[in-house]
Amino acid sequence: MSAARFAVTSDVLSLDALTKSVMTHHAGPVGAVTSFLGLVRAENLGRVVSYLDYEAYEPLAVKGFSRIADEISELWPGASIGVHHRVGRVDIGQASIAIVATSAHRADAFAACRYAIERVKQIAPIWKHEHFDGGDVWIEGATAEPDDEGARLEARKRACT
Amino acid sequence: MSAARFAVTSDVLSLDALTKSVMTHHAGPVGAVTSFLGLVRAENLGRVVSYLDYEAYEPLAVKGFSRIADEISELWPGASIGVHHRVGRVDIGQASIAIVATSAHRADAFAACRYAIERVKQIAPIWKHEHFDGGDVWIEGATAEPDDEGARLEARKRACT
Amino acid sequence: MHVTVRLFARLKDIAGAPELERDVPADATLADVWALLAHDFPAMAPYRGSVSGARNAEYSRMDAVIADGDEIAFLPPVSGG
Amino acid sequence: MHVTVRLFARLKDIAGAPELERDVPADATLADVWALLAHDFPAMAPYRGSVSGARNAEYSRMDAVIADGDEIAFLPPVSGG
Repeated sequence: MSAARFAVTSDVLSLDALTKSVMTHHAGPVGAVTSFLGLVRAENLGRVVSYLDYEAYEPLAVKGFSRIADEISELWPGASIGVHHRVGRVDIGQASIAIVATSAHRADAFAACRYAIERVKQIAPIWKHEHFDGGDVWIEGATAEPDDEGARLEARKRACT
Repeated sequence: MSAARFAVTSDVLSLDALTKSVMTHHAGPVGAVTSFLGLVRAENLGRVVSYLDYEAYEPLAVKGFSRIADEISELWPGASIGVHHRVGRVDIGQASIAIVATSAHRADAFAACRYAIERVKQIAPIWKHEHFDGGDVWIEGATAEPDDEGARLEARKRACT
Repeated sequence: MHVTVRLFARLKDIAGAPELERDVPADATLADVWALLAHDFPAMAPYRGSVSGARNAEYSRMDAVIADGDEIAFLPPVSGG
Repeated sequence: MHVTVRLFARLKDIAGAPELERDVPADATLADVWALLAHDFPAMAPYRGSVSGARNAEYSRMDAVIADGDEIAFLPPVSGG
């Protein structure tokens, strides 16, 4: 596992490694660390899922994570994040994404972590290919528009700020 | 480290061990895992902190964590949590508390994790003895009133639901 | 009746001990035990409005009647997390 | 001018390849490249309203003018996380 704060990888994700890289980067005092792991579920919309296969436009995905971190620094000065996302086959129960947020106080650490996952889902060029009992389907979510102010506001709203 | 979901311990906290115990307990599908770590900061209210010494009324603290988990099950059916809290000396940068929340979807996992830390601060019979440059002081926060509806509402508000 | 009283944080420091033994009349409440302590340790008196009570490791109202052998605890405002 | 076009997810499946090469006139925009693809692969046409463009691994407006040798990418609605 790379020690980079932002990565797209086919390795199993390690919250521990990601936390270390965020803590190393973080300059100010840290009193709160929050994390989010997205796990592959065995069921989706009534389909029995076998596994997911993630594809990414890697350089743009990594830049997207970095961009989200910049947005967070503006919204919550002193908060830092790291994001690792899997590509390739991810089995049921495994983590497809890990996010870690640090801040002096808990309110900002929670907000930053939640905002980060909302923004990843909005703008990261990553696609989920679902293999289920009986077939496979590309999941299509949001049209990626990094500069869309409405999407950013929606992410802030979900982050509760 | 105990594999219990709710524990007061003088051992270094392990998010990994806590996550395992919550996942083992969790009955339904898990698509989201959130966590919170509270770290001891080197500075508090302008004081240079040397370390914290935590004291707990252990059996009631563990029951309190379990009570908070029950409140969460009512608020967000399908969400589970685990809470481990240190007692004794906790050095700067170490975690005094670890909370893990699991749920099928991320909104509930974030809400459950945030609600849990707010409620721990409101009702867990645990006290922080701050040793700082020049002295020491017992930190006194909230009067513990587990049945106080106002406090519960405040915790829900902070959990953004 | 005989009760064990557990004290924490500042209350423990004021009493100079984490645990005290007290004899109390039948039908005594937690508030009565608290009054005994506040008498013995006047520095505890200011905590009257902010202290929480527990009986046998369960939170308890201060007007709850206690039984012989109970473990009573008085909890100053908490600061975990 | 010559550009490399990268395609992902369903668009890649429709094209049958993750990467295509195309010759385009000077002053061509991303939208022009998209029009070429939609012509070659009619099944891509419905993505017109939901596709995002990128130029040299940066998000780009569809009306941006491209340069010789650019790597253009078309991104269907994303579903990471």
